[in-house]
Amino acid sequence: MTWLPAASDTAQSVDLLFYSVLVLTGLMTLAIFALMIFFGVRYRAGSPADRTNPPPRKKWLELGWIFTPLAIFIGIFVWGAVVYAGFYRGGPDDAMTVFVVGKQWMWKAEHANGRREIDELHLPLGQPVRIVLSTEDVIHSFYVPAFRIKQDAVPGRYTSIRFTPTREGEYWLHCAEYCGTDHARMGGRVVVMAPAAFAQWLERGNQNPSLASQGFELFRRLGCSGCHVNSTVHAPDLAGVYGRVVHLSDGRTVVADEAYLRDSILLPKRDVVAGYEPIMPSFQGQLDEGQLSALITYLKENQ
Amino acid sequence: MTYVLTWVGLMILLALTCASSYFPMGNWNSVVNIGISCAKGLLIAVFFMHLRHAGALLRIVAIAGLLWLGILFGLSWSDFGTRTLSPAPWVAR
Amino acid sequence: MPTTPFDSTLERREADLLGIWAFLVTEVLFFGPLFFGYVHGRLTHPEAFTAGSHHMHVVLGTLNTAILMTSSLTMALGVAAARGGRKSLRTWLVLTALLGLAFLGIKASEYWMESSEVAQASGAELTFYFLYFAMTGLHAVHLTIGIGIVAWLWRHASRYGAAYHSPVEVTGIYWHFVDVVWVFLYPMFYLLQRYSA
Amino acid sequence: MTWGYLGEGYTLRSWLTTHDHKRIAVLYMVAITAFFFLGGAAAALMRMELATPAGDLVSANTYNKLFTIHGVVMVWFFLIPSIPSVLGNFLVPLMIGARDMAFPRLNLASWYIYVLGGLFTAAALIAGGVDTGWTFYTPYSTRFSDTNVVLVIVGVFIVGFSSILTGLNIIVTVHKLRAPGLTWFRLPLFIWANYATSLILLLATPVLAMTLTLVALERLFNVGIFDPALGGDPLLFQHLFWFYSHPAVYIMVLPAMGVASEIIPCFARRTVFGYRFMAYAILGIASIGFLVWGHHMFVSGQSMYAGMVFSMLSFLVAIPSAIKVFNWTATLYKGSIYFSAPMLYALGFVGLFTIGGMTGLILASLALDVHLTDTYFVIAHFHYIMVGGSVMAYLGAIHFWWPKISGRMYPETMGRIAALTIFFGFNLTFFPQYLLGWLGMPRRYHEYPPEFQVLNLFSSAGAAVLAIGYLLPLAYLGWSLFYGKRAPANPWQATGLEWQTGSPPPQHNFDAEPVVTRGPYAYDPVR
Repeated sequence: MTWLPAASDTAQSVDLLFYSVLVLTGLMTLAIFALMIFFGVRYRAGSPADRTNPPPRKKWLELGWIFTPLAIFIGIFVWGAVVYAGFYRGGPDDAMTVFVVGKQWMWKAEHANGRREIDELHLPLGQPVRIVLSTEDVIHSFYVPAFRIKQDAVPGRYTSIRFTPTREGEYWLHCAEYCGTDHARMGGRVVVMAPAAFAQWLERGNQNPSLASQGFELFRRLGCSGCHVNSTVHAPDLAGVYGRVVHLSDGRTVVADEAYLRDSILLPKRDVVAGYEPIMPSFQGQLDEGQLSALITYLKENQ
Repeated sequence: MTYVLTWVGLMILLALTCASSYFPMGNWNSVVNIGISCAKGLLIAVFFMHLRHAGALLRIVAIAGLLWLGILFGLSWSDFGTRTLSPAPWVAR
Repeated sequence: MPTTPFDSTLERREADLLGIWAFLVTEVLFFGPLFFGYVHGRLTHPEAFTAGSHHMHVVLGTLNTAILMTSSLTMALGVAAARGGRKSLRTWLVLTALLGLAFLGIKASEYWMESSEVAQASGAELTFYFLYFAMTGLHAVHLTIGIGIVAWLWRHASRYGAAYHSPVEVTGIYWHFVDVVWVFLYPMFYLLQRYSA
Repeated sequence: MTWGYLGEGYTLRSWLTTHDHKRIAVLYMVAITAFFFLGGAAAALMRMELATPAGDLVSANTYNKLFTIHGVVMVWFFLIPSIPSVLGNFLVPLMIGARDMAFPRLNLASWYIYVLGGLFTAAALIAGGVDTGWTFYTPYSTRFSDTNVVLVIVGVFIVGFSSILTGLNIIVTVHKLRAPGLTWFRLPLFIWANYATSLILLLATPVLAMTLTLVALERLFNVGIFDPALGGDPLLFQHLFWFYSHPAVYIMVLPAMGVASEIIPCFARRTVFGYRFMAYAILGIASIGFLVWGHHMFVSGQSMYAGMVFSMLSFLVAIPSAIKVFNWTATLYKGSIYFSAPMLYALGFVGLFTIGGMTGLILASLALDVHLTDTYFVIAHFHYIMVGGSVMAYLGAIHFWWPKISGRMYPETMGRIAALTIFFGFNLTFFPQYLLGWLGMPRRYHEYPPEFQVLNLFSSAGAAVLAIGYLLPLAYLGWSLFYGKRAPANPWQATGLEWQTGSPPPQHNFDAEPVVTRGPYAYDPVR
């Protein structure tokens, strides 16, 4: 029965929190059990213990055991929330982004340079990584026990989680949200390698074009360039759109982030840019998650 | 007869809400609509449903349902309302 | 029939009132998820909901609201008549049932007229139509049950007088609840940005 | 020695058309016992499958159907009705000095609705089962599962109304039918617990009914508010589902707390410690229980801020439970404790509920929940509270009020043996699952990595002992119906109103209208 390795920065802080809360609650539990056994033995029926006027209530004792646990609980809550925020708040932005798409009963990962793998994920040691999750069918959950991280992939939007592998080796990858027949078989391996070995591995393997170039190819094939690139059709110019503040026709202003780009592709009539007609067709169902993230990466890098 | 008066009040409020939707007031339209609907609901509850001289227990029960709906809407707003605050998944720059 | 667990009819009436009000709490929460879906849909897809709302027949909707509120009036007068033991209880009950049926008639015609538009709705507008049919449909079912109970009361009207009238009162409260639900449904579906229709 | 309400009629018709709350309670007891063993059988099969890492006993699909039926049957057909509908129906009128529930006919209708819901769920089971898990998460339940989801949703929808009617009945009865002199703070804590449970039943169950209807509609006409392609959001379902399902777990545990608050003072021969705080704690659990549902969704894509709000509120809801555990322990102080079978069950309940509660704290903390949610740690946590807590308290209550229900005494030694077997079997089954959870074994897994086999073997062995433990009471309680000693009116010298009438009590409960002059637990310690 091997003990669970702590292979990421979050793992260490989660372990510390877990063992301290375990010790605390364990002591409280043992104290209650000891009291119950002690009272059970001391005051068992027929024992000669002194039973004069058993106290029906003790104000200060009862208030004490309300506010003491409350203080302890608030402490545990704050500690847990701080560590939790580390998973999501954007840390130093040198995090390497890996797109992972959950599909019924397999994980498809794709690195920024287009290197693809199924049910496998190679990560460099010591480099913060952000996993961006999406799913093509039901809800899956990307769970690596050794890193103590878990994040559901929800259909219709992106979710992400951020951590830094700190130990080389192979660790289990599981799907933690029930997703059908082979939910139990939907998993694989996460391999943490030395940065040099990882860079070399990234270059080898099936050489498909980088994500951005795939995005550009889609941008032409699906006819986006027909309207959005110097054409007669009155459509917003998309060069450098990522990060810009966009004024919408109904007066709202939105920052053009990934969610906005994604929604504009799938549900164009929802956030129409001011001064334009809602004539753009929806691409709902024509693009799978992998192609969608490729297109969005292209729009991001087409500064 | 208080009932007939209540009915007249309801009719006026109906006309008001219908008319108000023809003035472009942006978000205020739905605020006015909800306000008038609450007013109508209150009128019906107090006069027609005899909450006026009903005991405190019945009044609490009447409010409990709406209060619990408020919990559902309020606390889930803490999720839907703040989804845009936390940075988008890819925020890099 | 076992003896009722109560000592006096007064005690029984209080229990019946508490019972119906507790039941109305469950009804409010039964409609809850639909309102929740509506609010979420409205906030995330305002333009689709507005478009859907413009396909609605405002005149019929407003007329229906007026009809239902009038039926609330006749029901309230019926309950007052029952309390006073007056014979006019029967007429008020008949009026209430007829107004209810009128409401259902208009609703049915609306459904028939709108069914053609639903065919080519898509995306969030389809959700608007789904919520419209689900909520007004559920409301119509409750109204039909209400009309059934009023008809049953009408047949046994002779039984109710100053001494024993809690069934009429309970039905009255249920009827008014159904009216209040419609009061909220009406602006939600019919009056979305009418100015830009 | 007349047979009281049992002697009022021996034909099947007299049982199936009764308006007597005591007979309806017995009807419920029979029905939920059948469902308990159905759910238990599914659990036994699952534990046998999990004895080996490879999925070799049953196919993946069958395993998924097994844990779904185990979940659906145990939650809606055993745990939720167990104490409110069986003991609540039987004891609430007796404990407050009333002749019957406020709406007797509604009470009988509630049982028939329960049976109808049961038939639908059984039909779904026979027609090939359902594999969405008892949580019915969309979009799997609405678009991807090809099993008969709609049939089981109709079953659960119907049984939901049965518990709404029971809740309505209990609330109106407690408000309107208390004996003269019985003020609110003279009510036994069992009544407080059932009253608070009924509040939750009334305020939460309708939301589940509508949510499941929306799932069924989306499945049949693929239109609805949960499908992202139609502008919906799968998290809408999770919010609505858990808005019901967390208060539902308090529906399951609150009555068990009421039972413990009755048994422990009786066998410690002293009044409960801090009666007022206990009553307020019950109401506290019922109300704060509605604010914490988001802790089921920390990693489900819910926003970070919502996670923090729900985590804080989840720590708050732990306070009233902590108060109750401390008070039960303090009730033993300076008492004269007699370890009868009900007392063993009650003390077992307090112990196991404490472990369950403490691990609940661990899960409420955000960072730990990211690692531990959807693993066997969560399975162990809620089984400690549901099986270790509610089922132990239910069995303790059945033994404590058996003289009142059946007019017979159960065999004491057999009762104690069964209690200890269940306690031992339970711990052997579920404690290893805490370790499995920490080591990262996800839940609802039909196959698992080989290194988890040893712990799973312990768990499966424990399940066998637990199964035997549950069969024992069925055997000797059945035996006691015919050969058990005749029960006196008050075998335990307890102080509740229900002990002042005969056992089994006559149909109209009390010959003379009882008048209450003192508080509930007026025990004098020296016996």
